[in-house]
Amino acid sequence: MTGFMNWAHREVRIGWAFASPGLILLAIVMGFPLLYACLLSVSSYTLLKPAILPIVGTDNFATMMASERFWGATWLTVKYSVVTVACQFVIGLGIALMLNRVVRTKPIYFAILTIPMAMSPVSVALIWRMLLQPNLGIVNHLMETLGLPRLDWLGSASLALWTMAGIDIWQQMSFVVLILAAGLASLPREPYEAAEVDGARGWQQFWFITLPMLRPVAAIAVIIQLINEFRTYDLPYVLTKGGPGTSTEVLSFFAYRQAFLGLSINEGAAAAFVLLVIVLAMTVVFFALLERQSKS
Amino acid sequence: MRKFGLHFGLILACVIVLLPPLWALRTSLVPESMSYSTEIFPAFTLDNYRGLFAKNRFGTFYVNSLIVALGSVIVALPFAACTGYAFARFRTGGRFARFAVLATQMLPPVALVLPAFAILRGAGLTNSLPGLILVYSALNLPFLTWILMGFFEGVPADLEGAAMTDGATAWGAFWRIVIPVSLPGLAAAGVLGFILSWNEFLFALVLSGPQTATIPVSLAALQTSNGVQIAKVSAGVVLAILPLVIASRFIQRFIIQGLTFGGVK
Amino acid sequence: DDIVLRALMEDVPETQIIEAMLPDFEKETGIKVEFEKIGYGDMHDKLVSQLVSPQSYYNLLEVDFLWAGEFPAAGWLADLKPFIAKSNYDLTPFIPSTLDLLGRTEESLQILPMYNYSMGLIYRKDLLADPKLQEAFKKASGRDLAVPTTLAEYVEISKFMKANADVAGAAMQGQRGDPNSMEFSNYLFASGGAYLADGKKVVLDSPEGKVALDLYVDNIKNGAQQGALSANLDDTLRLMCSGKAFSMVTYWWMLPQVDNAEKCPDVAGKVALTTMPGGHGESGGWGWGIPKNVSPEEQEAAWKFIQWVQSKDVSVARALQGHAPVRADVYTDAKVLAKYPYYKEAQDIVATGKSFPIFAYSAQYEDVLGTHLSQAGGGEATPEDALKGAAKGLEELLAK
Amino acid sequence: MASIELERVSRRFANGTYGVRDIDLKIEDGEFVIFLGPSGCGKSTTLRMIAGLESISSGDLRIGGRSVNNVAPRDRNVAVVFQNYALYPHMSVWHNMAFGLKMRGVGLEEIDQKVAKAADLLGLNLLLQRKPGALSGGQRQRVALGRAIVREPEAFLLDEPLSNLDAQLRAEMRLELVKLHRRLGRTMVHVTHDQVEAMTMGDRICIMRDGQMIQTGRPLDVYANPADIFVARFLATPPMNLIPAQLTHADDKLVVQIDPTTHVGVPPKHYAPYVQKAGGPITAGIRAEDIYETQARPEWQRISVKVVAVEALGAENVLIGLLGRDKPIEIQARLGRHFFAPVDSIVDLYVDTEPMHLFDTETGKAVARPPLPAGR
Amino acid sequence: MASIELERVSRRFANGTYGVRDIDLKIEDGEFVIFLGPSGCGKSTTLRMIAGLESISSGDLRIGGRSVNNVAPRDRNVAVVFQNYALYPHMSVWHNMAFGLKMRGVGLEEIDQKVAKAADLLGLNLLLQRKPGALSGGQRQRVALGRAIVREPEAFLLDEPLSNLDAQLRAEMRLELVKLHRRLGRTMVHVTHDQVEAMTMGDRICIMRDGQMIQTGRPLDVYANPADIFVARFLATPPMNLIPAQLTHADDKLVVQIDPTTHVGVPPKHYAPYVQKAGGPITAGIRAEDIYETQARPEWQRISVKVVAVEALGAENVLIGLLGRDKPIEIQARLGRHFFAPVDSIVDLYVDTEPMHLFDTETGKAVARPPLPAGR
Ligand SMILES: Nc1ncnc2c1ncn2[C@@H]1O[C@H](COP(=O)(O)OP(=O)(O)OP(=O)(O)O)[C@@H](O)[C@H]1O
Ligand SMILES: Nc1ncnc2c1ncn2[C@@H]1O[C@H](COP(=O)(O)OP(=O)(O)OP(=O)(O)O)[C@@H](O)[C@H]1O
Ligand SMILES: [Mg+2]
Ligand SMILES: [Mg+2]
Repeated sequence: MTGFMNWAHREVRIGWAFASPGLILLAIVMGFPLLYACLLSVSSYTLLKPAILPIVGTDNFATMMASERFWGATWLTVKYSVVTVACQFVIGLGIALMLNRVVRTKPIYFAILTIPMAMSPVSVALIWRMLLQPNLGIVNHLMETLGLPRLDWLGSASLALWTMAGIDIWQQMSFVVLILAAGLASLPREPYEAAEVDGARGWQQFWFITLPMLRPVAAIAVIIQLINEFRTYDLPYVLTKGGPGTSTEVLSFFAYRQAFLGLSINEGAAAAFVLLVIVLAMTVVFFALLERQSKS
Repeated sequence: MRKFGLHFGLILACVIVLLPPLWALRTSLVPESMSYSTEIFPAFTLDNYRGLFAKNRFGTFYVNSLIVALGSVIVALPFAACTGYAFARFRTGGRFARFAVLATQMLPPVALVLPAFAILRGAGLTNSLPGLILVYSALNLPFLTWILMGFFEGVPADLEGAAMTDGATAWGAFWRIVIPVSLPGLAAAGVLGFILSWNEFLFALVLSGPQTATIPVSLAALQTSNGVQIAKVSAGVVLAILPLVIASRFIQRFIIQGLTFGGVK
Repeated sequence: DDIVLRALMEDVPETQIIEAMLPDFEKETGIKVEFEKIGYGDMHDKLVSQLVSPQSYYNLLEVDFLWAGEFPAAGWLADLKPFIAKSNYDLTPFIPSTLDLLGRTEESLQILPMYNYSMGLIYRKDLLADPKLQEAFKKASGRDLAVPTTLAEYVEISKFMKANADVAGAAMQGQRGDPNSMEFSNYLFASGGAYLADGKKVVLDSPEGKVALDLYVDNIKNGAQQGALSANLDDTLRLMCSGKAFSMVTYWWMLPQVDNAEKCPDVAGKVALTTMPGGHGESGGWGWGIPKNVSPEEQEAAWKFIQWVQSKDVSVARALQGHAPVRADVYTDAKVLAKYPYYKEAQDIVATGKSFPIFAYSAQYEDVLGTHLSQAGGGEATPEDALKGAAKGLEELLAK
Repeated sequence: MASIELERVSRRFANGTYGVRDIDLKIEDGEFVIFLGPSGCGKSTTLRMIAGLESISSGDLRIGGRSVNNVAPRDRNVAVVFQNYALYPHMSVWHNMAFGLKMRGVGLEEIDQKVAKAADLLGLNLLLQRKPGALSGGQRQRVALGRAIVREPEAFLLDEPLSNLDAQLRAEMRLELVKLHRRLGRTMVHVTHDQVEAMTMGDRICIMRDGQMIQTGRPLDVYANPADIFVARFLATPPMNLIPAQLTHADDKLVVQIDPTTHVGVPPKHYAPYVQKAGGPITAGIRAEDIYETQARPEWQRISVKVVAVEALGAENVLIGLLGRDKPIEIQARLGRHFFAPVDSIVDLYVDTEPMHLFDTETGKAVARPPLPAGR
Repeated sequence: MASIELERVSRRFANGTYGVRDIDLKIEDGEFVIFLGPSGCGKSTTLRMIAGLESISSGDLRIGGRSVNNVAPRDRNVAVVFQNYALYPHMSVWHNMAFGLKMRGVGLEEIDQKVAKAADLLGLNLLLQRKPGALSGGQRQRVALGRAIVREPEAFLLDEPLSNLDAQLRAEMRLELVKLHRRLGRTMVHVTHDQVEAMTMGDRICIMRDGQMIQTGRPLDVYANPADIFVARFLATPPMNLIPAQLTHADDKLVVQIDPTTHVGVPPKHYAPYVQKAGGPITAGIRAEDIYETQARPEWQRISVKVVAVEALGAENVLIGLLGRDKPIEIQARLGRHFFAPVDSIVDLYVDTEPMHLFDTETGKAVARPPLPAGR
């Protein structure tokens, strides 16, 4: 229906007229960096030899694919992102739903619940590092007071990733609350009335009415968070530097290492593109699934 | 009685959300050397705030952050609204365009920061707030576009039809009908854009100079080789939260009540 | 146009000390100097983006020894030899190890030492002197409880303290990367091991290396505080300060911070500094450099500044405020010694310090080594494997 | 048991206006009640209060004898056709109709059967997979209706359920609803603006105005004995002709004197109730269908009317004309489809005065007289 | 100039179904056209295509002679009443109505005047500050109507604009629309399901079915001369009685033989067109209003009907009965309001056969005969 094919169609022209300012801005500011990064990923450019040529094609990718740590980081990232996004979504949705049902006290709750997102990830990480400091931190102190064991939150290879995930969920859930609360506010009221008389109980209304109608906005919230999680960098950087061992080395941290520590900007760019492809694939599949489900 | 459970849940969530910032507040008000004390309030001081402004030029960075975050929202939101509208209503560019726009945000910033630095240098925009605003606008654009797209898809198309037969241009219908009806979405997108810029670190680090750094950069500088000045970080965090708390008083008007339709059946 | 020197500086006391003296320099030369202060972790990224571009915003560089391989290799730095020659600058007062650390060669000298961060051992005198502990130690080991002279002794005392004194025997920086590689380097040098022989051949995987790593892992597991594997300098410092640790391996100039009645009332007066047991510790330092991609006038100005700031007078003035000197004549300066008696030990530490391998990928090697150490410390890998991996990683990076 | 009782029920909206005010009404179990009234009089509000969708500001609402002021809609077990349909936009027609059954835990097979049957009835078979967005207005309305009739609730609340259907379909649906009512015997409340629906479907008709209940009764009773001018005019198309006049009593005759030259006599059998009003102003109400073109009965009275227009409706013609000379009054008459007269001509018409009503000019209330039998 | 021409215009939806298929229609400038057809036949789609709100899949649409397939709605200068109202939810009633004027750059004072006038007409004066969410269904519809009539566009496109209004208001509005049309002389297209609106308001009536245009013509012409069974039934309430029969030719008489004992004769003046069908099956169409309870004219023919029900509508009674004995056929007759007969009794009724139609049983098309004059 759309595309350049029927340029004659008024709607198509209007559509492009609306879309183009944003697309142009994006192309101007992000277009060059993107192309450049793309070029880097197939070039021999390193900080020590900053020359694009010779183009080495897929060598950089091959180098990475051969590295065990790369695959470890990839798997870790997928696992981490899926878990954090799922938790954020579930918790965020729960909170947004509860928010949607209160009236007078809503502004207060809302103001409080969105506080975490006003803190930059670096400071969030620093604050949590303080809280979770194993010997002096308040959390372990409380745990001890409560008769629980002191935990080595960030120093244990099995726990560190999930500690980080918890912190991440704590912060990012507020974005989900924000978007979903707005989404809920813009839903029409009529179907709920119909559902009420049709005998749907609270959770049934949620499942059969709210969720499907919220789907477009909710899906977007999920995707945006997924992208953000895939690119998580600040948290491991401040909290663990990827350790202990490689237990919190996520892909974007890996890419950073490759580019700035390894001085191989080209391999860093290649790692970044691998990340892009994974996220993009997940996004597309996610939407395809949603669409299929909403059709049936 | 049903409300009781509701409030219980919300209060619980608030407590969990609030404890770390509260502890940061507490830490910001005690001397650095006692920041790790397990006592609730071992001593009181405002030195951290004073030091932040006096020694770390936090005031300048705070204003920078405000300018950059607001500026990028003011620039990005209209662009994103238009593009999102085109995607939602006219399916412009089809699925490809949608995903292509989003894909620009899927690269980790690490991969983009050097080239971005290069072009901004070329344009003489490094080390300047407009440069940062421009970059943040572009960084925000895809997310805001998608969010608004989701909201615009919920607006009945007949409303625009009505406006257009009433003599509005496509633009008029968008501006006078779709935008007001989508206020919750715009408010959410605006906040999101603000926050993304407010918290962005890597681009701010590389693109800014001593006069143009932002809050995250200045707070990150408090991790020194002599240790982390956590009390000052806490003070910075507390101050960084303020704009959102103030703004949320206004934002929630839109997000909270939304608009009841009744325009179409 | 008046030339303005712009430098990206780490936000630490050294920088602040110099910053306070900048007006003097401006009065003297008419050259204005601006410091932009950020955290260490962010400096490299920010500098690199400037140095790869056609013209750098910063025309005076503060260079960490870890970059002393990379920056020259990338060709970002101007050679200082011509400047030294032209101005007849005398290098002899500089402690040789501080110059070596920064990658000086026969042909060129691109970085001039600025200050030094060699590592030594800070320990609790009071715990060593505790009669009950002395008795217990004697019973357990048959020896007297005293300042350790070998690495093995140190680890033994560390474990003993943990078991008996209700403190961590060592506040260890086990966080992957810079913290644990630096700390381990001390263990390595202390046990007589080395990374490289003859500057090229990797000898890390040696019996000495094995001893060092075994002791390191032993200490992490049995002597160090809880959470050592995630701890960085900040954590260890606070731990030491709170009196919950017996010792820490750290930069020598950290002593006044711990030995500070206001900041660390619990341990002030009870701590002392010594060279790393075994005689050699890890040595590091910062230097000054001049970027290639700035105008000759700026380079001239930058050299003027470097001369000035590293002159004896200014160095002494700096030292009196806590500067960690790189010139021998400052350590022996009477005023300095009067104020800081421990500078005698410090000079030893600096002089005996050995260096982490300096080459283009030093920073990455820290990460590689750090990963293996972290895995060994966490029990994910055996010390043998970790050592082999670390050696192999070094070989690979050297070959790159 | 689903009798519905409203006792001084009011609904005050957030902006302070009343949608409904102090309504009293008792609907028996199994009764079929029609709500009729001008736009904005509170019909939907009342219905929605019964369904539990609109909170009750004051008064008491009982269903099956139990006060339900605070009972959730789903626990009232009613089915509603909303005036604005309120379809589930994200569900197919099938799911829209099946939803209520699913929620009540009905088995899938039974749902399938019931939905198929309703779809059949409503002519929606081919649309079951469509979403409401891809339906025409009438199709949407049928889905809304289908959603209600698949269920077997205690009561049906139908808010103008047939307004967007074509005449033929409307006739069919009317019949189906009546059949449904007979078959299930459930209480039904039906809001309509359609004369035919109002007159034929219900046991009782409730006429509302400005948030209040004006008159209730069997349809033909109300038609024959309107309580006031409002009801009289409202319950007919074309509406009843209302003619300001003087009621004069002379020569033992009671005469409605429209102007010096125009009058109609009151039938003698109505003298008794009306005589008290004699000598004063009165408003005479004559239905359009009580005016004929020929004098079929002797007691019918001749009037002369100046033709303004003749509207041909196909099956019949409506004459619009002016009665009286000084201050002519517009009246309408339903005449045969063959009737025709040129504009501005004067025609003689004949009035059957027996069903004529007299109303108090000031209060608008009907002057009481023994009720006419229905059908008159 | 706002003639509207559709030339083989089709609208195919995303799911592949056609809303409208190959429609040809020419609406003259200033004409008042009624669209009539069963639910889902494509009336709204056609209207929306004219307004430019629905894209045209194939064919050509011209307004004022100019092809407008790709002209923006605003440049067509039409006013639309949407079937679903499409009110601006965030604007008050006043702003809803003023919006179109504002967009056309009308001065504030004039807007104020026009809106006030329209509000007056529509009885919305007191609601001008309300938002649509706080209005009743009928009030919303009036706002939608008001939004269209405040403007003076080239053409009005009204999609069931009166469906949710009460009878009285509907009658008033009908009149106002006709007046508006007279005053402005603008083209008007009006979709309706209301018999009275269809017959009285328009110059021409267009009957649609399944996305196609079946018959157009002056209302009474179409009523008198339906093209086929569909139109015949559709354009009347109660619908035309269709009686399967044999057309026999005996004794020089043409007789519609319904069953061995029941028949009606064809009026002699129609012998010529009908005789060709003699000896075969035929469907006779007799309108409900052509059946009388008394024989007023000699040529009316008696039939015996078994009473199924008598529906009293107040102004008239509709008898539903069975005609014929072997395979009785249900027929309806519109009788006087005084008519009554017990269920299952047999009554004699009289058929005016002159307007009777004969249809080909197979194709459903009317057997051609010279058109009857309108009003018959
Ligand atoms: N978006 C759509 N996708 C698919 N089919 C559609 C869509 N919109 C309408 N239709 C179908 O097109 C046909 C014509 O629809 P239209 O709305 O024109 O009917 P209508 O004549 O106005 O009916 P009504 O009197 O019920 O309003 C209907 O059968 C409808 O189901
Ligand atoms: N949310 C509201 N706030 C304020 N007034 C309202 C609200 N909803 C309805 N009203 C008013 O209450 C009155 C009754 O509305 P209701 O919907 O019951 O009318 P109705 O009889 O159904 O009319 P219609 O036949 O037009 O649908 C109307 O005058 C309307 O304007
Ligand atoms: Mg209503
Ligand atoms: Mg329609």
